[in-house]
Order: sequence, then structure tokens, then C-alpha cells
Amino acid sequence: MDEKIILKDDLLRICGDVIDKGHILLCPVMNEYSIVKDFSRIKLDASALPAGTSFKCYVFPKTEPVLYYKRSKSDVQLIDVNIDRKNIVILGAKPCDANSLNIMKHLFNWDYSDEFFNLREKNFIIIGLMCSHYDEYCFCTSVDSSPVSEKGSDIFLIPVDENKFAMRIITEKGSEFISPYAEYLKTGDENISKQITENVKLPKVAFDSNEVYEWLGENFESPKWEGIGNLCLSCAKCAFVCPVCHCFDIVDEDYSYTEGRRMKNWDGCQFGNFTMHASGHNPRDIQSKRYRQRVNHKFRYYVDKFGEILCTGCGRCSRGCPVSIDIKEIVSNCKD
Amino acid sequence: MDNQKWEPKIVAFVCNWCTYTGADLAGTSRMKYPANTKMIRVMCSGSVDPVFILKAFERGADGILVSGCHPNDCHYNAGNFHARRRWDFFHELLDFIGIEKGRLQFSWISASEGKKFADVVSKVTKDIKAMGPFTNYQKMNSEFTALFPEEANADSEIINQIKETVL
Amino acid sequence: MNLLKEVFMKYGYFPGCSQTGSAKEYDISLRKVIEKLGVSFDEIEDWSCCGATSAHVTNHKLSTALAMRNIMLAEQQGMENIIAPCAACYNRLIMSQFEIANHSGIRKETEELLSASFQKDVKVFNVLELFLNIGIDKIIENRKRELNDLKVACYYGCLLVRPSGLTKFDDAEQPESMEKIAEATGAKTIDWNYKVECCGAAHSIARRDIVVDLSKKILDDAKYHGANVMIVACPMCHTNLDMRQRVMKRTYPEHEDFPVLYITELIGLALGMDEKELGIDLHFIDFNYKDLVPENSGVG
Amino acid sequence: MKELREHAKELLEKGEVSAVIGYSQVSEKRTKPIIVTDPQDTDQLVFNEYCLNNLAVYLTKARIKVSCRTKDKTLKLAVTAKPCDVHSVVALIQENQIHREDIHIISFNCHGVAKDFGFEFSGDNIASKCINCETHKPLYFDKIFGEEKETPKASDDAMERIQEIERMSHQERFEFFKNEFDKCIKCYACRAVCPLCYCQRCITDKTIPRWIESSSHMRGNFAWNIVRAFHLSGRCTGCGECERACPVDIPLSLLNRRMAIKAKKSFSYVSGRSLETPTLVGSFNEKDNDELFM
Amino acid sequence: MKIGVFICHCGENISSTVDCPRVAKICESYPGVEYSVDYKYMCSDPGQNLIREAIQLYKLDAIVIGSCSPHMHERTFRNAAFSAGINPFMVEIANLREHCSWVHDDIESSTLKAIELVRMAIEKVKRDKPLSKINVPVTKRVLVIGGGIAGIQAALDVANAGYEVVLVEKEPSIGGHMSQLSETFPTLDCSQCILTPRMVEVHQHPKIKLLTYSEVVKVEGFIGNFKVTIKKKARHINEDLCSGCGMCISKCPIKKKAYNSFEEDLAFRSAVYIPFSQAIPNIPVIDETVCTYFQTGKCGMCLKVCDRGAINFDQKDTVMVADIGAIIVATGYKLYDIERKSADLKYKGYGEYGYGKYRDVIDGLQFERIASASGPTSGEMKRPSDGKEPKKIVFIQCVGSRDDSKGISYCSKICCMYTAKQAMLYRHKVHDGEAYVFYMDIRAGGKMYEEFVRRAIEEDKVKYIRGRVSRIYEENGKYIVKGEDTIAGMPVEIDADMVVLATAMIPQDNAPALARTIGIPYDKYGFFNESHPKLKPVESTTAGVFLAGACQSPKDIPESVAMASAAACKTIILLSSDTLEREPVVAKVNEDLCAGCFYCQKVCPFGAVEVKDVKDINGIVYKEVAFINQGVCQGCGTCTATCLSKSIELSGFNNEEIFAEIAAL
Repeated sequence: MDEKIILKDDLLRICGDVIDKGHILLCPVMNEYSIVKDFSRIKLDASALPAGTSFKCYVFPKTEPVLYYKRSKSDVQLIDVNIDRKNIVILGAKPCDANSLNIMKHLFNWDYSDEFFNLREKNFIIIGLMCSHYDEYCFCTSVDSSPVSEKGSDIFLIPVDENKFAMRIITEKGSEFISPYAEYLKTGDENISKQITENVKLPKVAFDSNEVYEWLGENFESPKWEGIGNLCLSCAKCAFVCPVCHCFDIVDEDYSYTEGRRMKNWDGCQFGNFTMHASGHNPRDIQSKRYRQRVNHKFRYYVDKFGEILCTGCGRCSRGCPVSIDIKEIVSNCKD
Repeated sequence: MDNQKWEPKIVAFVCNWCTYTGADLAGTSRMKYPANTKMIRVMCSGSVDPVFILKAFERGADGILVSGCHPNDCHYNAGNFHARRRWDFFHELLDFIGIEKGRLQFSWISASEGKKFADVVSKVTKDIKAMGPFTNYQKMNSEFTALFPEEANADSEIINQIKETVL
Repeated sequence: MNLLKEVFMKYGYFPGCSQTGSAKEYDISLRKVIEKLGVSFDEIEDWSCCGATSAHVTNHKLSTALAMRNIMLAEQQGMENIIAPCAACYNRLIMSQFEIANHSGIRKETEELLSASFQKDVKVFNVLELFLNIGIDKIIENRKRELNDLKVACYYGCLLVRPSGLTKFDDAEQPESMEKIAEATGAKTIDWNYKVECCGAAHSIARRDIVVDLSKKILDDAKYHGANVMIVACPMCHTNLDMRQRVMKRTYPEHEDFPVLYITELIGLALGMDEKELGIDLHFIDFNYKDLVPENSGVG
Repeated sequence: MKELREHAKELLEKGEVSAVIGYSQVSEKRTKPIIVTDPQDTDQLVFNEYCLNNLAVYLTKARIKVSCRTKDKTLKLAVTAKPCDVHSVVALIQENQIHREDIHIISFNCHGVAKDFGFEFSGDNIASKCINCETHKPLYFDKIFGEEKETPKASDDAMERIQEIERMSHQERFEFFKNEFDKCIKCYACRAVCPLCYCQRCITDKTIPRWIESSSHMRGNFAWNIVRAFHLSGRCTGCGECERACPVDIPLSLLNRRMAIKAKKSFSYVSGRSLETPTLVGSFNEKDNDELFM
Repeated sequence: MKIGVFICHCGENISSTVDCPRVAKICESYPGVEYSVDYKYMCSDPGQNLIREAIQLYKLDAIVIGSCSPHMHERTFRNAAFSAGINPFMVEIANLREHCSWVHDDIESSTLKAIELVRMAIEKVKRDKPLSKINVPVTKRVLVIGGGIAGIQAALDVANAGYEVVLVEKEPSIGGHMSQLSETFPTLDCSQCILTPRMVEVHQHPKIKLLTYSEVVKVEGFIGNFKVTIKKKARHINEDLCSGCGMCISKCPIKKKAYNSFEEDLAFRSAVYIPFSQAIPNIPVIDETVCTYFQTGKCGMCLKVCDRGAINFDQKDTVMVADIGAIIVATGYKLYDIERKSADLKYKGYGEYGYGKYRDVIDGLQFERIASASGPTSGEMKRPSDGKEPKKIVFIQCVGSRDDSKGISYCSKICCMYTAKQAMLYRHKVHDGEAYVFYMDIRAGGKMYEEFVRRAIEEDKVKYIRGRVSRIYEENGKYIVKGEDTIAGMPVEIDADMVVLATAMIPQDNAPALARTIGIPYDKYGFFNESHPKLKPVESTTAGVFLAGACQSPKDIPESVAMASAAACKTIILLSSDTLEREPVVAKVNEDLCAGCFYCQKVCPFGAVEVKDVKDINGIVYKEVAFINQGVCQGCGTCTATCLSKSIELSGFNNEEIFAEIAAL
């Protein structure tokens, strides 16, 4: 592994250059990933909690047009959307967020290659940052990840001291990105960073994902679901703040009586209308079925299909739940 | 947009019994008023939903007029009273959100007030002309993304696209 | 409850020109009576003419601006309520307020003239409203003597209760509030026909002949219905009905003097003050309560 | 606390209610809703300054309604409600969602709650709705617990913000709300937590015609937020749950509060205060303000 | 869907400012439009044929007509479409004449507007759904509210056509104001002589059920199917037993406690009383408020003297419910109160005329009673205060009427005539008396009316003074009437013995309350509103409710009678068929989505919204939803806008259609 040391000031200099080149720089500022123009706002604080929302919206926007159409008397004319190709650099992504694109990628390239996702994803450079703080909702260690996981990052930073970072270049994309800035990089000592990462306090492993997988397979009709379903209010806040939830809805929107566009919008499996059929039948008509679907999808179906858990353990869904439903608690208590 | 040539687009939601008939009277009396206002006939001013107003703004209306029978004159006794309360709220809400009160106007015009109809429509047209196009709302149609369809290719618009979809 | 609240209201005082001249005794008696009833007021600083002179027929803009200037001053000096004891001032002030409130054009024009904007709703009261606000009970409570030998004709004149749409405190055609106040002094009131007729104030100087005719009818009707004194709440009325009785005698030699008091003076008497203190001796027609009291009645 | 648990237990044991909707402690400064059907579980019930949720929202949940129905009759449902939550219950009764006789209200003398979970309850961290709250005692209840305590003093920032907005020009206001609404991701958490958003299918889910565009672009967000505020105007009881639930911190209660001020100013109506007065929406007065109309 | 567009030139009415061929051509290019054409007169026979042929030739599903206002020819075109085999509600009209060509000058802009209007109609018609008319059964019974001359006339007309009538009168006797009048203008025939036979006829008519001393308290239902709740107030007399002998009245010891309202308070009546001697029914009423028995529990004199045992102190108000097919409202009028009424400041009263302080300043109806042979003075001219014969009398017209400052702007219409009549009657009775009339204008439009006024002036020497009276006050037993003669330009002062004020006709006090009970609109004064001022003068806007007489606006007797007969005729037309056909513009609830908040019920002006239980498969009610009774719904759509979950749609104007119209802008 190629390990370097970089000064914080030099890192910021690189940021300045990125902005000068016309790329977009995303950084967690004030509890959210925002586009940064003034890099004095960049904090790079390893002890911060995950941002309120992930950077999912930059690769999978909450709403985007997929085509435009124009009706005339005899036919319908379709107009493609020109997709943006701007480079996006994410600096300071939490390990739990950094891994999200890797997980989501499977879905968008399964039976159909979603160019809207892929083109955006291709232009992403993710610079991950080790995480040194967790709260009662964090459970990355339970889903095959950890605060020091490099998964998903192109470049991974480990704070050595206040002004210095150890930098691991993980992917080719990462090394390609960093190569123009070789002058800033000094050779680092793998042992120092290793020592730091080993000393990071890890959240307790709350559950064994394999056991959960087994349990879900056997307990589709468990009475537990009803109890949760009664409490859950069917908002889709958990899905919308989740870094890996990826359901979307396609709607046509008219501009005028002949023209319109087709939109791809976020959707959430907790909505009552999510599975509503045109016939009026709704296979997941009550909330307990919908919540069961959510948990199954994350810990069983996605594993079946793509071999990965659809969860990064960031805990956003539980932290924000208006009625304090904690997915970690539900999953870890499933057997009692 | 060339303000000299710009003509406002005004929608009027009018009740079948009073204002629509009043407008008919304005017609039979050959009173002249500007052609900007297109009328949508509803049965009663009480049946006009505030979402109609939003839809009309979305479709590029620069101003809206809602008109029904005078109080106590409603063909349905009380539809206009309910409407009055509803609009009182909605108008104040729009005002709070930053939509000038003049964009949405209301009147009571009876079947015999052809003159008043012509006057009201002229006044609303004048007001809206003075306020200019409702770009605030119209801009929103394309603000998340590029304009339909050729402009969609413009690079600057795509930057907008990314910017505007930021959470 | 409401009344109590009003008692503690603070009033601004707009005297008007008459109060400083021909109706000085009105001013004196008002101040004394109010003090006795435990209400205080501040005179509006730098007040000016209300515009009720010929201004309101010759220059509308000016008369409105004059009136509103005083209201603006009151507003600036933190007064929410003002008393205008002169009926003409009262009328002018409320009329101007009405116009300001109902015609945005006039409002704008006046605000520009005064380079100020009217924000608060300053309430203007006449003396009748003032005493009703203070409360009849308050007069009865503080009464030192009962004036039950007085048979009072309450004369409202034309401006005090008109225009009827604006002066909502009493009926324009058959008012009763002054009677209520007068009765609180222990005096009897009479029912008569001329209480809202015109005394001719507008022609006070120019056409004395008209004034004399009109005033004479008023005084005669009061006498005919058994009154022995008349009370008024307007300096104009007082001028015509009191001062002009001398001229009246020239045209109608048979006319007998008939005392005309301000309502404040009547209350003052009931509160135990004497005629001199109240300025009644400044009237043209003499009035002394003791003269009316039959001997040996034991009062006073 | 003890009395509350005993009362709940008694209700369940005697079969007077089919369930008790209440709060249970999660951590020191956090509670969560709990639906107790087993008398044994009543010892989980708590009430303190961290009971933020407005549990009235559960009263209209169809599943809960179903679970309290037996073949012969509908059992009562007990709900623990802060005095302000009782307003929501009242509004639900007025809007025919529940019947007063079907519901057992357990309420408390309340002196405010924290602004969010995890904050120490004090004057600095008091929920905005509790500042200047006038109902420390519930207006309707079947059982009341807790002693009366002084509410911590705090300044009403939300009110100041409204006034600040009112001082802005129309253009500034529009920009302000555009920026706020822009954040909306249409997760509809505001709708889900609102006790008065009980429609089986929300106007925004109607597709023929499409009332409100489901896309969360500017236009759709504007329409949704305006319509949400409008549908609640004259109805919103000001529990503030929508704002608390919003993941992107849109100041929803500014709109709700502004409309409540309007209702009070123009119609002397405060939602959810009395079962006797007719609802503001759905009634009219011939003397209503007519100034709007030419 | 195939749509046909038909643009009418209306001769040159439309085509002079709208380029009709261009409109038709552009419309042809719109999606869905199969055929588009313009023609000189679409409504003419050849025009309609053109439409029919096009529908059949091009197999059109819906049509759009660009023509005059739908209020003009919607029906014509719907019928044409129907005869060609398409649903009449698949027709939309774009108003190119009243709303476009007639009101704009510029050809370009009005053509563009016309295109937009047609486009909106095209988009709407695409969403239109075929509708069919609604049939409702009809109950063949009529309710007449008010037993004055209008109510009597209407009841008799309907009953004579063979339908049942329920006549409700709030007073103990029918007859109304007409029974109080002395003689009627312009013929000077005796009012009671012409009225009482009709009253008797009502009483004896087998088809009329007469309910006096009763009030309508609730009206539910809809045209053809009203359910009316009537409260019958307790008379404390058993109507079946009472023979009307009057023994109780003559023996009642309470003689001077209550004024006789029939005599306009000019006389007293006993505690048990019959309003007047010709009353129908001739059955007394006991006034609880003055009767000694009710006040103290003692007396019972009437009970002792009644040999039929008809007195029943325990009688209670009773309530009955009647099924009614149509309602005729004939509640009449009252006179403007000149007195000071602190409780009701709607009208200001006349302080300048003494607020009723002077006993000899009376109103028109009081004069009628004084002049009436059956009145308190037996027809002799005596003034109320001292019974002296007034030698000088002043009549003042327009007291209240046409006086904005007192709250009424309208003309009461009958005062000019009855003042002339009263002045004439006075002069006939007091030959040496002087009669003065203060008037603003003389409005004597009517057969023999102007001649009648001239007769009063010329033959009976009534002195007419054009001007207003500013004040009346008493002096030495005389009433000084101060006024102005505006023709001479001089102030006038008349020392009259009596003054008669021709006070305005205003609606009954409870008219607005009754209007709300029935669900009909009323104007700002409280007069009921007709459906159309010219073409539907006797219909109210609520289907099945008709108006007669002065409750709609001031009227004299012949006009009231004419209106009553017209209303009766309309009612008879309605009842002549067994079922009613109604336009299908009604609201419908989507029961699956309805959340059951019942705001629709609260806003529905017609009470058309009912509660419907929805049951699950086990028969357990799991929710309540709104249900709209299609017979009651009038199609205003207020519920659709109020419904928060948008679960109600108004057929013919549904939200999808309106959205489509907005989209086509």
C-alpha cells in the first residue's frame, strides 16, 4: 500500500486547485455535505458525527429529468437529456458514506445499466476520512465495516496530528487524481497510521449479520412486525436520509398541453402508495409489512442478490426517526 | 423579455351564475376590456380550490382573478361565504411567502354588473402590467433543471442543475 | 369593568382657541372638576387651531391638516385619548380622522403636508363622553350638595352629536347623555323641543339678527317647559345664548335674563365649588345658585 | 409516575381500554412512543420533559383502530397527552376522526418540554411551542397527573422570526422561502407526524389530476409546502412535530404559526380549544372581512 | 378520442373581430381533433345539421362549439349532439362572442384569445365523461308559509288544481296585513269584504290543511322530497271542542294588560283572545304572558265558563313532520319601526319625529285601523292621545324608504298610493279638516293609480307639499311639523293635530332566519332573492321553493296576488309529473379515499351530505364516509374545494377538467 503524509495546508491547497479547475468540491460543513467554494470552511474533523444526509443526492438526485417529450397530432417526439459530466471531489467522506456508492452500484448495473447513475459515479473522487467518534446509533462494525474502513474511498485520510494526515491512495482513480500534486506528498510510515487506526474506539458489534439473515428467512410472519408497524408512522425519512436506499419513481410532468418531461424521483418503501397497484390492490397494505420489507431488503434480499448488506451502519435512520425506532435495536433483538 | 411587447397572461375563475353572466352582459353591452384575461367557468366561487391558483401560476399566469356572487346573493346561498374565508387565509399565506397581493385578486360581480366586470378586468390587467411578468414563479419551472428542450444542452444550465438539486 | 379601565386612561387635552378667550370659564371649570374627580390630563404641547374656523369651508386641505396636526402632536407625545371640550373642535377633529381613515388620497396629502405618518388610533372625546367614561357614579360619589332646585334644559346644539354616523356615543336626534350627567348632580332635567336645534353660531358675528331669532326660540322653549337654567357643552353655543341676550333685549324688550351654564360648571357646583371659583361670575347673565334656593329650605 | 402506571394497569386489567398509548424511556433525555396492551408492560410508561411526541397522531392509525375492535363493540383507547396534545385530540374529535366517548385521555399538568431529544430541559432548550403556552392544564381529560410547576422563561424566537419576515419586502420573502423549500426532499415526514394529516390518500398522492407534482424540484416543493400550510390553516394546533421531524430543517412552524395568528386575529379562533365552537374551516360568518373583494 | 370543433361566425358578430377560419384551421392541428370547421350560423338548422352530419361521418366522441355564451345555446347544441348519438354532456362551448368578439377590437389579439378559449374547451372535453340525467320522485303536497293574501291565493290555486296544501301561519288567524286595512286603492272597496270570503274558502277547502299559530322550524330534503318540521304553538284551547262562542273572552278578567297587535296597539285585548272578529279559525288563544292563571296559578275563569270544556291549560307545543314536494314562501312584510330600538340598530329610527314618543304620530297601519269601521274607533276619526277629532293632519311619505341615512335605499312602492287613499279617507270623514302630504316624488304607476292621486289633490283638496319634514315636536297639544316646501323654496311649519308616517315596508324580523332554515338566499335587507330578476321572478334559487308576495320585495295587493298565482302555477307544473329530471351536475364522493372529516357536510348549503357507514367483510363498520344525496345536491362544488383529500368530484366540472383547462392556457 502506498502511504503518504500530507500537511493540512497542502491539502487545502489541493482543494483550491480543484475548485480552480472547475470541479465541484463537496465537504461536510455544518452537518451536511455542501458545495464548498471557500475552503476555509473545511474542517476535516474525524470526531464529527455523520452528516445529516449523505452525498447520495449528488449521484442519485432527489429529482432529475430522464427525457422530454412533445406530443403532436400524429406522434410523440422524445428528446434526450444531456447528462452532466462534471467532476465531483468529496473531501472528508465518512467511511460509512464512502462505501455507499459501491453498494448502490450493484442495483444500478444489474439488469440495466443506468447511465444517469454511472456517468455521475464515474466522475466522483471520494477522499475518505477516518472516523474517531460514534454515538448510540452507530453500528458500522455490525455490517462488515468499521470507522477505519477504506472501502469505497479512492483516497483515505488518517489524521496524524492537528496539521498532518496520513494519506493512503486506494484506487487508480485516486492515484490519477493525486499525481499532479506529488510535490505536496511526503513519504509516510505505515506503522504510525496503523497504530492510530488500531487505537480507534470501535462501536460494539450489535448483531451478527449472518444470524440476522437466517432469522429473517425464518420469521417472515413473526408477530414482532406488527408491534413495530403500529409505532411507525409511514414517513420515508429513514429511506430518504439513508446513504444506500435507492428506490425511485418515474412520473411524467406536463409543461403544457403538448409538452412535458419524464422525471425520476426518490421514493420510499414506507409510503403506503409505494406498492399500490393500478388495480387498487396493495400487497404491502399495512405498515408492518412495509417495515418488514425494509429490514428484509437491507439484510436479506440484497445479500441474496448482490452479496452485500444494503446498509453502511451510519445510523441516520434511527437518529432521525420521529418516533425513535432504532433499526439496530430491532435487528439485534430479533431473536428474543 | 421585451417589456414593451409583453402582455400579461391572466386567468379568471368565475362563477357560472353571477360573474360569468355579468361578463356576458358586458359582452352584450359591447363594453371593451383588454383581451389578456381568459375565463374558466366554475359553478360557484366556493368550488375554486387554491391549488387551481398554484397550477395557473405554474402554467405561466401573471395574475389571477377569482370572482363570484355578492355576499347573500350566492346562487347556492353560502358558497361565496366559504370562499371568502378560504381566500382570506390563502391570500395571507401567499403574501407571507412573498407573492404580492396584487397577483391574486378577488371580486364580487353580480349578473347585472357588466360594467363592473369590464372595470375589474381592466383594473386587474392594469395592475398586473404594472407589476410586470411573474418571473419569480415562472423561473421556478426551470430552476431545478434546464429549459425545455434545446437549452437543456447549455453547459451553464447543467451547473445549475447540479446546484439546484443540492439538498 | 370597562368603565374602571377608562377612568385610569390618561387624556391629552386640546383646549382650542375659545378656551383661552371667550370661554375661559369653561376651561377653568373643566380643569377643576376633572381634578376633583381624580382624572388628570396633559395639555397637548404646541397645539394650534383645529381648522373649524372658516378654513373648513374655504380650504378643505388646510382644515384637515390643521386638525390632524394636533392629533399628530398628541400621537407623538404618547397620548392615546384626547379631550376636545369645544364642540366645534371635537367635530373638526373626528371629521378629519374620518376622512384620513377613509380616503387614502387625503391621507397621503395630509401626511405629506405634515411630513409625518399617522400610525396610532388616537381617540377624541368631547366632555360628555369624558364624563360618561369617568362614570356618573363618580360624580354622585363626590357630590357635596344636591342641586335639586335646578330645572335644567340640556342644550346640545348642532355639532356635539353630529354627524350621526361618527358620534356614536349618543343619538343625533334625541340625545340623552347630557341629561344623565346633569341628573347626577341632583338637578332635574326637562323634556323640551330645541335641544339639538341650531343657535346660529356660524353667523355669530355677521348676522346677529339671525342669531338673536334662533337663540331666542331656544331660550323661550326651555323656559316654556319649566327650566330655570340651561346647560351647554360648547363655547359657541354659550356665546350666542349668554352674551347675545343683551342684543336680544333690543329686539325683544320683553325678554328676561336666563342663565346659561357650562355643564362643567354645573358639576362643579354639585361638587361643592362656588360660582367664583368656577368662573360663573364671568358670564353676562348672572347666576347664583343661592338665589334660586327658596328661603328657609335649609340648604347650603 | 407510579400513579400513571397503576392507572394504566387498572384500565387494561378492567378491560376498559384495549391499549394505552404512552411514552417509554429510551435513554436519559430521550423517550419513544409505546403502545401498551399487556398490563405487565405498563411499568415501561413514563412522563417527563422529554416526552416530545404528539401521540394524538396514533389515534387515527387504522391498524390501531382495528386492534381495539371486537365483534360486539369498539373498545376505548387510552392516550397519554400533554395539554397541548389534547388540542390535537379535540381537533380530531371535531373532525369526526374519533369520538370523545371512545377515548380515554390521560393528561398532565405540564410546564414545557425540551426542544429536542438529548437537550437538557431548561429555559435555553425549551421547545418553542412551550414559550408563552397558555394551557399548562389540559382543557379536556379523563385523568390528570403531575403537579403544577413554573415554566422556564425564554424569549419567543419564532415570533421574532415571523416579524422579521414580515418586515422583509415581497422579493426578500420569496427568496427566503425559496431557499427553505428548496431543501425539501418530499419524505413527507411532516405529514406523517401531523395528527391532523389523517387523510387516507393525501392530496399530493392524487395522480388524476396531479394536484401537486411529486418531484421535489422547486415548483413541486413550493406547491407542496404552500398546500400543506394551507390545509392546516385554521386547523393546526401548533404542536410543532412537523418541524421537529423535518430532516432538512425547513421552518414549517413559521408558516403554521403565521396562519394561526391569522385565525386568531381575523376570526378569534384558536384550533382545538373547544369542542363546542364550530370549526373555522367549514363555517362562516356573514360579517367576515370583505376587504379582499372588489 | 375524436373531437369535432365547430366555430360559429354568428353572422358577423364573431367574425368581425375574430378570424374564424383561422381559429378552425389551427384547432385542426391539435391532438385529438378529428374535424374542425367554421360556419355562419351554427345554431341555425343547417348549422345544427352540419354538426350532426360531422358527428356521424367522422364518428366523433365529443364536440366543441366556439359560439355565443353557453347560457344562450348550450342546450341547443347538447340536443343536437344527442340527436346525433353522442352524450349531451360531451359538448363544450367556448364563449367567443360575449367574452371575446364583442369586448375586444383588435382582430389579432381577439383571434389569439379565441384560439386559446377553444383550446381550453378542447382540453376540457377530452376529460369529459358521459353523464345522464338524474330522476327523483315527487311528493304531491305543497307547503305554503304565510297566510296573508299571497299565501291564501297560492294555497287556493294549488288546492283547486287538486293537490294537497299545508298552510302555515304564525299568527292565530290567517288574513295578514290585508285584513287590517280599511279600504283599498284605487277603488276604495272594503278590504275585509273582499278578503274574508277567501279566508273562509281556505278554511273549508278539503285539500287545505290549515295550521295557524304555527311555525316552520326545520326544512330538510330537496325538491320533490322535502321533510318539513312544523311547530304548532300551544293555544291552550282544544281546537276540536271550541265552538268559537267567545264566552271565555267576555268573562276574562284581564282586559287591559296587553295591547291588541291586530289593532296596531291602539286598543287592548283580554288574556284569552281572538285577534279580530272575522278571524279564521275562529278559535281563541290564551296569552300566557298576561293570563292570571299562568302567572299566579289562580283564576281559571275561562275554564269555568266554557261549556264545551275546550280550555286546556296543560296544552304543550307540538311538533309535526310533513312530507312536502314544493314550498311557497309568502311571509309578507312589516313596517319600519320609527321607535328607538337599542337592540337592533340595523335601522336608525326617527328621532326627529320623536321616536314614537308622541302618541298622535302614528304609522300607516295604525291609521288604517282608525279609519276601519271595525277598528278601535269604529271608523270615526279620533286621535289616539285624547280621542279628539284631528282638524289638521299631516302625512309624511318616504319615512325610512329612500333614506340611506336610515338604512334603506329602496322605494317601498305602495306608500304614495296608500297615503293618497288615507288622505282621501280623512277628508271624506272630516269635511272641515285639512290634510297635508309631504312627498319626495309621486310614484303612481299602475292602472288607475295616477288618476287616483289626482282625485285626492283635485277633488278632495289634499294639500301636497314637495319636501321633507325635518322635525316634529309637541307644543300646546299641537304637533309642530317643520319642513321645507322645495317648490316654493320656503320653510313650512304646520301645527297639526295628528301626523301619519308612511313608513317603509321591510321584511319580517325572522325572514333571514327562515331563509336559512329553508336554504334560500336573501338580500341585505332580508327580502328573499328570486332566481332571476326577469325570467325567474317567482322561483327562489333553491329548486322547489317559490316566492310570493311582499317577502320578495315591496308589493301592493294585486301584484302579490298575481305573484302568488304564478308561484302556484309553477308548483302545479312541478307536481304534475311523477318524477323529476335533474341536471347531472352533482358532487360524488370517492368512498375509498374519503377520510370522513365531514367538512363537506359543514359547508354544504343544502344538507346534501349524509354519513355512510363502510363495513368490512365481517359486517363491522370500520369507517364513516360522506355520501352525497344526488337529489339534494345542487352542484355548487363548495365541498370539492373544501375536501382536503380531494375525494369529492363535481360531475361536469371535475378537477381534472379544470386542470386541463388551466394547462391549455
